[in-house]
Amino acid sequence: MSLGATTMFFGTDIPTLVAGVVLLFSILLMLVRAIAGPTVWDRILALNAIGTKSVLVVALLGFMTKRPEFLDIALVYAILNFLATIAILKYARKRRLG
Amino acid sequence: MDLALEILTWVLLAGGAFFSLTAAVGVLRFPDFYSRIHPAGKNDTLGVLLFAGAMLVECARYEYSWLVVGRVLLMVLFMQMASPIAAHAITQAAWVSGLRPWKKGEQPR
Amino acid sequence: MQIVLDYYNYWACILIMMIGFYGIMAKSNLVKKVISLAIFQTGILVFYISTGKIDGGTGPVRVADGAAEAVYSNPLPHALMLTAIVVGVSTMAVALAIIVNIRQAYGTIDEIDIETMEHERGE
Amino acid sequence: MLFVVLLGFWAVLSGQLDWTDTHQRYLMICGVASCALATWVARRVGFLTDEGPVGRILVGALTYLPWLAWQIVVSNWDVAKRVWSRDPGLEPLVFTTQYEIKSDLGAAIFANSITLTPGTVTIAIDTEKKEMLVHAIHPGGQEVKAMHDRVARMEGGK
Amino acid sequence: MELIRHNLPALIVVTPLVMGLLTSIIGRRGLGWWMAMATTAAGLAMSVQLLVDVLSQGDRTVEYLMGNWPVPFGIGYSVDPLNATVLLIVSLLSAVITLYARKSVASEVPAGKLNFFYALWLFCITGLLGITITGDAFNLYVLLEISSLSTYTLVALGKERNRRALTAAVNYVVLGSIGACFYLVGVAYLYMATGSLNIADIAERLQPIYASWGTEAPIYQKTVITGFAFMAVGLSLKLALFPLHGWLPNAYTYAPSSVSALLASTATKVGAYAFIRVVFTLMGVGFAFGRLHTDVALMLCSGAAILVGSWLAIRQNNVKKLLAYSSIAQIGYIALGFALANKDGITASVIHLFNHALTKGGMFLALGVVMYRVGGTRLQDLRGLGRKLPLTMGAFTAGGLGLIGVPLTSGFISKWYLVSACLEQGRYELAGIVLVGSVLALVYVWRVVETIYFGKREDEVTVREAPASMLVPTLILVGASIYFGVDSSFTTHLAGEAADFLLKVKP
Amino acid sequence: MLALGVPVIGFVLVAMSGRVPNLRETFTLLTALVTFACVAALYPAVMRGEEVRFALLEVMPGVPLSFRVEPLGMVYALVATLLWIPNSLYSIGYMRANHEKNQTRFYACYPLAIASAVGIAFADNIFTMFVFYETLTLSTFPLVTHKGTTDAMRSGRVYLGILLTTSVCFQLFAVLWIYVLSLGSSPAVESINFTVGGVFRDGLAGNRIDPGIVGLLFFLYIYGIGKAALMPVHRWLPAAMVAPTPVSAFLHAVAVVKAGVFCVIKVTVYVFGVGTMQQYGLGNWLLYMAGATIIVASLIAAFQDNLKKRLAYSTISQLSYVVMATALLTPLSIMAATFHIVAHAFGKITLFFAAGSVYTAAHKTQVSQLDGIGRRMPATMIAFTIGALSMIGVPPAVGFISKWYLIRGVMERGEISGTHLDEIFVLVVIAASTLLNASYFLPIIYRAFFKPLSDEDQKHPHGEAPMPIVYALCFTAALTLLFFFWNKPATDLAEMVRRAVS
Amino acid sequence: MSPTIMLDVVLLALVIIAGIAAIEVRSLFAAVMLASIYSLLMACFWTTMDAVDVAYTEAAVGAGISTILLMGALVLTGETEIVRRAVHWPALGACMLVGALLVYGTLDMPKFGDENAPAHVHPIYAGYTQQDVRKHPGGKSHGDNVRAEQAAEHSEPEAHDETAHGHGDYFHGHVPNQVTSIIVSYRAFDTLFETAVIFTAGMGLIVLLRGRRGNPLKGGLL
Amino acid sequence: MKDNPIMRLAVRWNIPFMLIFALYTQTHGELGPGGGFQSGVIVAAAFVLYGLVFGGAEMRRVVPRWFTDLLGAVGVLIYAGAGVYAMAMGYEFLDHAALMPSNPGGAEPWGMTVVEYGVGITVFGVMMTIFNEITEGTNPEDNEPTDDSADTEYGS
Ligand code: NA
Ligand code: NA
Repeated sequence: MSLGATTMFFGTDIPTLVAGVVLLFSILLMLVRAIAGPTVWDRILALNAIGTKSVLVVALLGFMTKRPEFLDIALVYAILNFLATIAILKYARKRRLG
Repeated sequence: MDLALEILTWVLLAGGAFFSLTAAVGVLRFPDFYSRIHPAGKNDTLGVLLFAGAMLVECARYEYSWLVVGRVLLMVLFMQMASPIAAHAITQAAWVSGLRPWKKGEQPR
Repeated sequence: MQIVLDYYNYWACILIMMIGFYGIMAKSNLVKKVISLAIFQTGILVFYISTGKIDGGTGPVRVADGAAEAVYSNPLPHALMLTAIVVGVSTMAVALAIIVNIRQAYGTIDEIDIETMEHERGE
Repeated sequence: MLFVVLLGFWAVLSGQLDWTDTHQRYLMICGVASCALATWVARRVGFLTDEGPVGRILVGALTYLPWLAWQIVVSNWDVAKRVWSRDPGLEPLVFTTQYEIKSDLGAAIFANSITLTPGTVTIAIDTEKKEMLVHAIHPGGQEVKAMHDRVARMEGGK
Repeated sequence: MELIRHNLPALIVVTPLVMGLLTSIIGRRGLGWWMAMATTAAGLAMSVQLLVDVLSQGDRTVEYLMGNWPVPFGIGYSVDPLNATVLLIVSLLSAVITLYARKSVASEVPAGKLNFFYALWLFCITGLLGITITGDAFNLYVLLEISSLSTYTLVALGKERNRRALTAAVNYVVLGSIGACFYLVGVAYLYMATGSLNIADIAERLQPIYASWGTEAPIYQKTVITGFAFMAVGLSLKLALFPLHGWLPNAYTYAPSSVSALLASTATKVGAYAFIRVVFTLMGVGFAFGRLHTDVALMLCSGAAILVGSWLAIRQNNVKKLLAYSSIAQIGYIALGFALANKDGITASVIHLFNHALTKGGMFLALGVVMYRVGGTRLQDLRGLGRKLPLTMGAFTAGGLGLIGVPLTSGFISKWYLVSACLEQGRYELAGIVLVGSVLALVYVWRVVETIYFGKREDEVTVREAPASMLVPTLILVGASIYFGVDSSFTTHLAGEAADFLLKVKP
Repeated sequence: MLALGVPVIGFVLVAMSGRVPNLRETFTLLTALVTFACVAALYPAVMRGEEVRFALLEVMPGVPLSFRVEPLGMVYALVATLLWIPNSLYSIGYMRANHEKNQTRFYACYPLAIASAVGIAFADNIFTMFVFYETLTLSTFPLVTHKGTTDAMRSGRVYLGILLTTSVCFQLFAVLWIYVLSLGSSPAVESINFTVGGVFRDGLAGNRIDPGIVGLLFFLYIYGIGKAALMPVHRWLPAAMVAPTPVSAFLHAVAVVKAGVFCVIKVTVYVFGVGTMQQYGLGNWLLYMAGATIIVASLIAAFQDNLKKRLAYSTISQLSYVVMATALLTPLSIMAATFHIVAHAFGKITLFFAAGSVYTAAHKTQVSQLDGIGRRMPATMIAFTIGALSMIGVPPAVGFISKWYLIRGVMERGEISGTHLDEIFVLVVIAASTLLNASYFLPIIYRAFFKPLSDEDQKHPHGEAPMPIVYALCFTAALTLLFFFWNKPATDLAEMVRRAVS
Repeated sequence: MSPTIMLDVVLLALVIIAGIAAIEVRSLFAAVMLASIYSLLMACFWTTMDAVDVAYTEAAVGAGISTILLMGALVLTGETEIVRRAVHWPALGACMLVGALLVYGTLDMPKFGDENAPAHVHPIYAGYTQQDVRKHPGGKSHGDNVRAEQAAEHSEPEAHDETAHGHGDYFHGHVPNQVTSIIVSYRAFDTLFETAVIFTAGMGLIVLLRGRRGNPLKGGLL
Repeated sequence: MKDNPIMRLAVRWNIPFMLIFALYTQTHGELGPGGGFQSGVIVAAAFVLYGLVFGGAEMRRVVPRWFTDLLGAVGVLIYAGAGVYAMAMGYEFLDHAALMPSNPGGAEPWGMTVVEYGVGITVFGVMMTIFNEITEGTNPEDNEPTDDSADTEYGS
């Protein structure tokens, strides 16, 4: 994100990168939960959390590459992640969608 | 001034990353679904706020247009609204399905 | 070592394709097959998109001020893959519709079960 | 009102507001048309027909939100401590809480606020009996009274 | 008129697309068929005109630029004698089979879904025509998918008669998608090496790459080889070349009758065309056959296809399935023809594309009549039908003779050229396989013919001859198949032009 | 080319008049007569040495379906169309008397078969010959399986299987090979047309083709012509015995097997060329193969109790006479072969008519049942005797003449080649087979005329067969005798063939 | 090296884990969820690859359509999988073969991100990114004749004058998104059929699913 | 879920914003990421969300089935129509210059806009169709007719 002081030495945006990697690492942990379960609700929970973190990753990437107009992608992500969570929930509850 | 803003972004980013990681660790460590929902559904919320703060500072530093600021705000707004709703919906569904919370002293599941 | 680094994206996409291909071949559950197919397709997407990437390039949306100095990643593979994604999801929709019909007709969506049933009926 | 809000939303998204440029003019016309369309659809799906005093609640929210944000920080910190401590000290419990908020919107805000603050999650709402089922990771989480009062005040306009 | 004539290459693909859309909206009940019929008839007229135009050109090509963007920036269509011929095959067959489809489809598809059926039907034809005419490797993929997707659905519609249609369809979806994906991977590798998607442009840019291979610093050698390998395997799946034919038998067997006929007579033909295009125009014979010796692999596969396909056909009791396995064998003939890569071989291949489309189409139509009148196509359903459906069964028998390759049927012409090509190349064993394949064809055809004429029916149901709307198309196809066996000047001329074009003989 | 068109028209008429048996049969006879007239009308032109050519259509570029009338073809066409007349007559009687089903299909197939036979006879190139060879097989298949029983079907499969397999795998292979060799700027083969002296002469002389390949092609051809019933591809002929007797007569005498041996002669003479074959020593193996077939088939015939089967094996051995004569590769032996086509046709048709007549009148099929039958059916059995004598080669039956020419052919070959092993072999075969023929025909005649009727037969009195059958029978028997004395057209034609060869 | 390479590698690793899990997990429900996660991760990856439009689409497809589709299908098909054997060796062999061929073909490819790869030095890259492709010149096509006539009628020199519009840019309205310009202008024909493919899928669903009577899995948790 | 006020609110409040976002995506396709396809999906997502919470029957009250079925075809027709129009005007198929012969370069973005609308409409229609069909008959509370003769044609 910042290409000020830090980039003088590393030629790249270290803090944002670290933040991104940490985010991805937390996604990994959530992924473990999604795979391990044990209940469907745990999985849904993990999915939703991963969705949130992905939105952040995408937004950060926009800033990191200095193209913040790509925030649109993060927005559409947020919206559709919500939809997916609701759909899965509906299914898990009623075993139907309609 | 610029350095101050930059350091501010570092702090905000670090905070955001910390809370995100916390959420993930919580989800792994906590004993049952109902307790996991607390870190998962919501430690994110603070994380999101902090990250958004970092982005806004960034906007200020690089003088991105107000459109970018607006988008960041919209994103935060939407996520702060959607995330508790989703968390609520999931717990409600779990509750209705008959899943009961873990009590202290039981085996984690 | 150098070769691993030079092509790391391609190795990943080959791995993804192999995972998908394995799933298609090995899984007898038809829904699993469809999921595997989708994964196989994303492997191809990764491949194409990787071909379009240029070091130091940016997304192929022209930056507002001064188009001259920016290097854009190759937009062509992106355009192609938009089509491929859409085709993939359309195929998935049709496949699932057929699978739903199969479940109704046979009561199962396991390929081997279905073959056994038809074999017993003497087809 | 929704129409105006949507226009603002559009403006933030689009940013193409130069009336002299043909294409931007077209986009602005599109924006107005879109907002009209969206408003019409919103009517069709029953938006703003049975939620209560929306305007007042939104004004009240201006003071409520900063408070809520602080609550979020505090409770997040609390959960974070538990996550990283060797013994999280979890004593989960489920309790019901009565509420006296009239509108759906208010109830929703209240329930969401409970959920937003880590440590508590709304499991279910019963609009008939006016009570909510809440899950907390430790007994201290039962203190939702302050929040309830603020939301109720917000709805009441005070 | 001039406007239409200029835009023919686009129109030929767009017309069925637009009409398909309209059909899905307003094609209720009978109207759907009328619209499909009008469209396919128009398509036939257009492809004839296009063929005439192509052959009247000095360089034997007609180019068309979509959106007027120059290639390789935009998508260009380029029509030469080869694809003009295949266009003619597809549009001719689709017109005749549509003519036939009305009653057959009405009896096999719920009335409320007829508009969608004909829309899918037209989309399938659009895709097939598009694959044939396009000059862009990626566009080919998209068109391949539209025809495949509509075909999957059409095959699955056979569920109204037999639930096996569903498993056949899902199997087809999986294998068809793998085929398409492999093709796409192949395109990716070639794009990597050349940076282009236009077939002619890729071919041009491959030349310096090929030239570098003999030197110390070969460029993109492995990439190009892999790209070709994936394309070849993908297209082989689509054209059901042995041993990648797994999807075909059940799909043909359990699809609705008209769909079986359409698929059998056009879909695999177009797949074969695409293969020929890739080998001869895109990669170049010198690379594909000369350097990689793909021809040897192709000969092996097609030889095996002829023998195994025929052998499996002999063992079938469902006549539709028998014909499906026979198709696998016939695809072997087609593949063998162009694997030989000499003039007679390509001529044989193209002639056989044409002849087999007519013959197999006619036979499937005849079987459709059996389905319509008797309700099944197992061997016992055909017993003694020779007296009850004399014309239909006569057509079936004539078609069967064509499959065997009896003289004065079109099948004989194909085999004549094919064996000649084998002998010219000194591949005596392949010539032998072709002839043995004919004998095996004799066995499986004769089993059916015997049943038709000498089988005794237990149930003396009254079966009437087919309605004229089904009989006439059947007789047209079989009649044409016989006609082109007696006077093959038209087909040999076309195929010769195509072969000359591919082998770069100046007209 | 009316001769070809008439039967096709006849086919259409017969097929259409299926509902009215009398009309249908009138058409059948009429077609037979007109076809013969057409063929006979060509005879004077041939004798004048005129070239009668006709190209029907060009099936593929450079591969036309075309015809040319030449003496050898004329012999075969005349025999086939002439014998079709009594055959039709006989069929009508036979089919009516035995109340066979599906008569329309039966009558409809005949003209097609005859058209094919004429096509073979007048074919101008190897492609045309192959085409009609195949159509002959296919059009006779419904005749063979006419009865429609499981047995008939199985035999039909053997018939079709062997004939088509050999023709496709060997003959077509050879045809295509020759075609491919004829392509290019300096082809190894002159053309695919039948050429006097063969098409390989220049190619061999110019070393453009290996004699071994020519030999291989000859082999392919000989075994590709399964209708010649050379062992071991003879199995179809006994199998086809399941057919009704008129069909058997048609197969054995009129069209099918004759087509086979005719093709052998024609190919030997006009494709490979007698001179060429001799020069490169290509046909010797055939001599021995044919000899072996003659002996083995005769031996088998001697042990058959079923009359038609015995006749069938007799046919196999007689056909190999033609083949052997051809394989001698001298002008006279070719003439012998040509003449034997005629001779065997007359004799064999008489024999089959007689056998059918016995079946129709007495419902007997076995030799052992024939005791004393000559007294009840004198006409039939006298005709049978004439036919048998012709087979054995006893004057005044026509069979003697062909054997005479054959022996002269052997002598001629001895003069040409100088070695005598082959000639001795042929002479031994002729002698042995004559003895064998006698040994399986004479007992029948003996039984028929000199043994008393069995008790069983006494209870079922019967007379001669229906009149059409008897007329046909007498007609062919008369021909067999008559031809011994007046055989000018055949000898003239055979003479022309001989001259063409030498 | 791009600054995103670290993210790239981690993301790919996550994607692969999610993919394997989606295929190997027993519960179909879990498989669908993992597929959804897979798709989310994939979209992040597209962003790192600068493929913004693809990321946008992947989000729409992966999170939106395919999740709904798979869930809807699960409603109708049931969610238990019969697992017969842990490892399907023939399938593994086939997939190794494919993998080996792919690896072989990759060995002499242009390096990842190489700006001198043929795809980037080919004129179409510059043409698309600079949007200076000109429509087909010359009088060969009928359309050009018409166009020439019209140009003469209107006599507007700037429409044909390169210098009047900067770099001879054909997109006078300036279309900043080069991907969009490819999919709906240069290669609009592809997209037409892509749209038709979607519609075909819609028709397929109508034809195959409409009019089904009854739900095969009546009941459920509630 | 429709008895839960939170869900009700969440969905109703979201729909207009999702629609605006979708239409923004649609109209700004050539300026930034996104375009017709994504727009169609988001519009459909808005209604699908509504359907998930309020039930399929209620959703079909808001967006009738015949309407969405029709849109699927109409969108492609608009797209193809743009091409056919160009042909009729004497241009090559899909040559957007036909829209504004006087200024071919300036016509390009307009042509792109037109076809993007086509894409968006189709995608929206088909996404709704997919949801409708995949959920048909699974809700025991819906008493809609699902008879094929009555429903498979548009406008019935
Ligand atoms: Na876009
Ligand atoms: Na777009």
